[in-house]
Amino acid sequence: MPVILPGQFVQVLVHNSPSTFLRRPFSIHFVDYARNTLKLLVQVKGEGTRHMGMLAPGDTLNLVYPLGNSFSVPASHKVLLVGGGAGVAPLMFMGDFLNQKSIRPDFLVGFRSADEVSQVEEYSKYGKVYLSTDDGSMGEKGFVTQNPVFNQSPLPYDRIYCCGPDAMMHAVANIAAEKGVACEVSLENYMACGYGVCLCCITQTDKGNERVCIEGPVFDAARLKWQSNG
Amino acid sequence: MPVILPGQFVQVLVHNSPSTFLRRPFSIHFVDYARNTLKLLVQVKGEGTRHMGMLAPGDTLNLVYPLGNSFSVPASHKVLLVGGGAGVAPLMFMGDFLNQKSIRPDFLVGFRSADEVSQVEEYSKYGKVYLSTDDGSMGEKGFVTQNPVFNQSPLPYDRIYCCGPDAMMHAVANIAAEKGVACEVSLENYMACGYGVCLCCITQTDKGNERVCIEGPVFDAARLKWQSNG
Amino acid sequence: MADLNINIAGMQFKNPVTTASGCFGYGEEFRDFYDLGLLGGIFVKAVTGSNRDGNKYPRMAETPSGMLNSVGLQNKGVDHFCEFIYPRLREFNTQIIVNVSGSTIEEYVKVAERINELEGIPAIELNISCPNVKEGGMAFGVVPSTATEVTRAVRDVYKKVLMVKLSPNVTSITEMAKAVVDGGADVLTLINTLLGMAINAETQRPVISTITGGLSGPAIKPVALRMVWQVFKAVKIPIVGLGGIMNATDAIEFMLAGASVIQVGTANFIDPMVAPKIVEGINEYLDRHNIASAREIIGALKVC
Amino acid sequence: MADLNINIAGMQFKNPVTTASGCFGYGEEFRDFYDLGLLGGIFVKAVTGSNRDGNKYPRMAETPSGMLNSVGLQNKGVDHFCEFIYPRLREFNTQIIVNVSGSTIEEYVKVAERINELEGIPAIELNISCPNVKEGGMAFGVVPSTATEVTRAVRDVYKKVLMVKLSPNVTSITEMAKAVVDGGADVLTLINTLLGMAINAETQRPVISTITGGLSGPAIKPVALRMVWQVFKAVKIPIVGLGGIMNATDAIEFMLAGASVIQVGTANFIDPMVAPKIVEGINEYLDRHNIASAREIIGALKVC
Ligand SMILES: Cc1cc2nc3c(=O)[nH]c(=O)nc-3n(C[C@H](O)[C@H](O)[C@H](O)COP(=O)(O)OP(=O)(O)OC[C@H]3O[C@@H](n4cnc5c(N)ncnc54)[C@H](O)[C@@H]3O)c2cc1C
Ligand SMILES: Cc1cc2nc3c(=O)[nH]c(=O)nc-3n(C[C@H](O)[C@H](O)[C@H](O)COP(=O)(O)OP(=O)(O)OC[C@H]3O[C@@H](n4cnc5c(N)ncnc54)[C@H](O)[C@@H]3O)c2cc1C
Ligand SMILES: Cc1cc2nc3c(=O)[nH]c(=O)nc-3n(C[C@H](O)[C@H](O)[C@H](O)COP(=O)(O)O)c2cc1C
Ligand SMILES: Cc1cc2nc3c(=O)[nH]c(=O)nc-3n(C[C@H](O)[C@H](O)[C@H](O)COP(=O)(O)O)c2cc1C
Ligand code: FES
Ligand code: FES
Repeated sequence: MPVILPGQFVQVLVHNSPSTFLRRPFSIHFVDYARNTLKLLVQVKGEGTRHMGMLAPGDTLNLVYPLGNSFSVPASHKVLLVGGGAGVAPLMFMGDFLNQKSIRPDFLVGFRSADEVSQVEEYSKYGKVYLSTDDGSMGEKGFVTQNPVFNQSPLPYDRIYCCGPDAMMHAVANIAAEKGVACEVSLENYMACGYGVCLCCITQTDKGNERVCIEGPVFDAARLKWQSNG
Repeated sequence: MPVILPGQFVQVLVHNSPSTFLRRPFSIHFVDYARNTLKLLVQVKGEGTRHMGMLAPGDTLNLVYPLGNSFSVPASHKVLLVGGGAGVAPLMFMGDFLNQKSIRPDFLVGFRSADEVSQVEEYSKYGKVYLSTDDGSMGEKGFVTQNPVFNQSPLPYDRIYCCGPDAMMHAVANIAAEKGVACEVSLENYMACGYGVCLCCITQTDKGNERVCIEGPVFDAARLKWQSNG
Repeated sequence: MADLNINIAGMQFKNPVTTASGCFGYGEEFRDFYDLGLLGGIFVKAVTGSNRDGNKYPRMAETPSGMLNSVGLQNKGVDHFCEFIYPRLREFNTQIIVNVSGSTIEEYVKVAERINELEGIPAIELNISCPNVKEGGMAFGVVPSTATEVTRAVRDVYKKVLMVKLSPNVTSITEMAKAVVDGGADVLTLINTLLGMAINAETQRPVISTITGGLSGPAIKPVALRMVWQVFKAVKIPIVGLGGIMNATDAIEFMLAGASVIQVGTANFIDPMVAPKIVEGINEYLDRHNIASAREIIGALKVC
Repeated sequence: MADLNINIAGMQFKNPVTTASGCFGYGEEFRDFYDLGLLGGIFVKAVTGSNRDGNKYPRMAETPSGMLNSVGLQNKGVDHFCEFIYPRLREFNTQIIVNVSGSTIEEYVKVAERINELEGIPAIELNISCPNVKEGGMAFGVVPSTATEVTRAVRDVYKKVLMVKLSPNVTSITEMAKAVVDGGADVLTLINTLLGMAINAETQRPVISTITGGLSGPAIKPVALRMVWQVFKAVKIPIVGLGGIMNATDAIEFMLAGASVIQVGTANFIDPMVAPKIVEGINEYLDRHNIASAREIIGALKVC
């Protein structure tokens, strides 16, 4: 396997799904170089992911990877990783990566309800875990942005890394900005190619239209003009 | 299962094959009412049949059936069933059907070479089997039309039922006409619907353009104007 | 249960789902599959002035998410239609619309006059867009002035609802739409097939006998939706929309773009039960979105 | 090994396989995947007179066997191209053709004049067919007289090979082809995207920000093949063919229909290695059919 950094993604060719024409992008969830394995965490959304869910052990998958940039390496040890829904995917890899740099991050993960919650014990291997569910069926009730973690003033973090639904990332970025903490978000725009040639995946930043698949998916939240996404 | 007659066919919806848009027609190879089973004999030709070949026991298949007309019930016991390649499919069902009417037909089956030959013992349950292979690796060498069966004069049959490649059926029909034996052929035209509404599958007969899926697939060979097929 | 009734040009459809001409025979073939009374209407196969054998075999080629056909208006002519087919159609408890085709204005007029006499046929669909006949057909549907002319000639003799089916093989579909509105059309049907071609690389020959043919199926849905939307904004008369509709979601997209009624064409070949399933699916959609009537989604696309 | 060389309008292509404008960036992105010297040529992304931000996000919708895009000619303008991109392109061991776009005749002329000065760029491809910009773009490509006019204006200032890329959104592609031949085009490229639309039934909104966009991919292949064939019979200048080419078989179909060179567009998104695979596949096809040179199959469709 090539060198892969947390935040990077793969483009998956979904076989045998008549209505899935383009590849589908997924964050790299975990890389184990020793075992030569790469993990994806895939939430079934439509036909493409439904067909991926039908794959059996031993099936092969055609990937283009690693694509995109990656989360920055933090200068301090005070790091919070925030994820929501399927957006938690890259956090595991980032947690492992930070541990190897002797950083134990805090995790704040949000799900809709208890039955969607997964891998909390896994995260706790890499750092302390805070949990929110929209319906309060597990952890704190409400969105991650309502988690008491964010009530602390000043926030005990020098950097927040965030991935999840657009609205959630935007809200987290706003809190981070208010509290003066640097924040990086990983965007999930619609992509056609994934390697910078179609110009479909753009987001508006302080430099104009940038390609999420090449200049991103990870952006310094302060550089984004959120209104352009969707 | 509904009542099904030999010569009728099914329209198969091929799942999970992105390049297979329309259904695929296949002759009904065998029906076992007692066990509630219906058999198809499918030769892999392109993507649709390739995906059908990947089906596993227990998978479900969406069929529209029974479609088309059927072979006539012969008035005499002197019957020859001629098939070539995947065109042999309906002969097994016809053999069983004739046996139930106390008729033991002769079979003449042709294949490209020995390794394509299949089910000869099965056919012999229903009647005497003559075999041809193009390369002579099994049975008589040459096309079915070159089989010594056809050297007999007069032919010891009152009716020939034939299915296989167009050129083969045409040649058999010519021999039958020469020798004054009634001959029915089962055509395999390209079909869109399979139930008579698109008018794509036509063949020219003495009545003008007829639909192979409704007025056929079985036709009295004497009624066909072969030049129209292909 | 939402209200699925649609009224266009004074015609009542019990739901917006109808079947497209050439893809549903004369309806009878589908009686084995379901009660035709479940449908809003049936557009029967093209009827011409006299018998037509249609084009040579092969008439069909499968293409990515679609198919080409070159049937070429095979039918036994209007006399045969009136005598043998019409009486059987009357039994169906749904709206029956006859697709009228021809090679000359006189032929269109002749067929329309004959159909005008038939009780229980509330409308014709003038097919000025068939790409599969040498003269006439599409030729009328790609030049605004001739489209106006043929529509007007038929309008003069045809007293019931006049629908005109447009060809997508034009630079400006709105110009064509306005041309047939000028000619007196009550309703517009769009779209007919796109002119396409398929080649067998191994034999180095065209796949269908006419070399080019009409492309239908999901492949053309984006083009069809665009044309329905453009025409919806450009003219005031109701639209019957079609082109690649395979399920209720597709049907709803066409209605949002501006279609009052939709037709299901090629999809009937893939699933003979598809049309009543679409009726069901539209109902579910409306209920799920708390929309009381199918009429509310016609042209309701939110674009700001 | 068959002879894959193709010579059109005095330009030498080492094989008929090139990549389509807007689907291959400036080539550099593909250097990680393979040696660009394997290709016959590269048509780089549209260059306009000055910087364009392109359209708003979302710019893409997946459709059956295809996609819609509304990128809208995002690029940094011809000055930036000449200063920063051109020097890097010169390193590639393949033909580099620049896709020239604009909103006015003056803009096309300005860009063409600048590109004319660049050594090692043997041709431009005049894009009078982009459906994704408000003014100009496709407007030039759907009216014969304006197509002639813009072609002639560019012809006057551009001294190398002038290719003109046609829009399929027209009633008569042969009329458009003849119009740009009259204007002085050396080569025709066809086709650009079909104008289409996608709707999200759940949100009741268009999927892309511009409502309508350009349809590409296998869905449009039958239309593209038909247009290449029609134009091949109607004009004498060479054709660069594209529209839905996914593999060598598709490429051969376009050559049989009359294309001398083919472009691979959307397929690059599905398989970044597809273009060199197509070169390989064409070679295998020719060998298997005992055809000595790729030139022999151009327009070789057997139609009798
Ligand atoms: C860089 C990147 C990384 C991603 N990482 C992951 C991951 O690790 N795990 C994961 O489960 N998903 C991830 N996604 C999202 C994933 O790509 C989509 O869920 C998937 O493509 C949906 O495919 P589908 O065919 O199942 O659904 P479709 O049928 O294509 O769509 C189903 C529904 O999901 C919506 N949708 C699809 N794609 C997107 C998108 N990119 N943005 C917003 N809405 C969308 C559609 O609008 C539709 O409503 C990532 C996306 C990007 C761009
Ligand atoms: C009434 C009827 C009964 C049939 N019964 C059987 C059967 O019992 N067993 C069986 O194996 N096959 C049978 N066939 C043929 C079978 O339908 C085709 O082989 C199948 O549709 C090919 O599908 P595909 O997607 O694999 O190939 P495709 O990719 O569609 O085609 C692969 C190749 O096969 C050729 N081909 C495909 N369909 C036909 C056709 N209908 N006529 C001539 N050439 C064709 C194509 O031109 C192409 O060269 C029957 C056809 C008909 C009309
Ligand atoms: C096999 C076939 C035959 C057709 N015959 C006719 C016809 O006779 N008259 C007509 O107006 N349209 C005819 N059409 C066009 C359809 O009515 C419809 O406009 C077109 O197929 C697009 O819709 P679809 O994609 O849902 O099939 C035919 C289409 C097919 C596929
Ligand atoms: C994302 C995208 C961007 C495109 N940009 C351009 C462009 O800048 N200039 C141009 O002439 N064509 C452009 N096109 C059109 C393609 O070059 C090509 O004509 C079209 O996509 C059909 O070919 P295909 O089906 O192989 O993609 C673009 C197409 C796509 C999908
Ligand atoms: S997805 Fe094509 S440029 Fe980003
Ligand atoms: S396949 Fe449609 S009429 Fe026979």
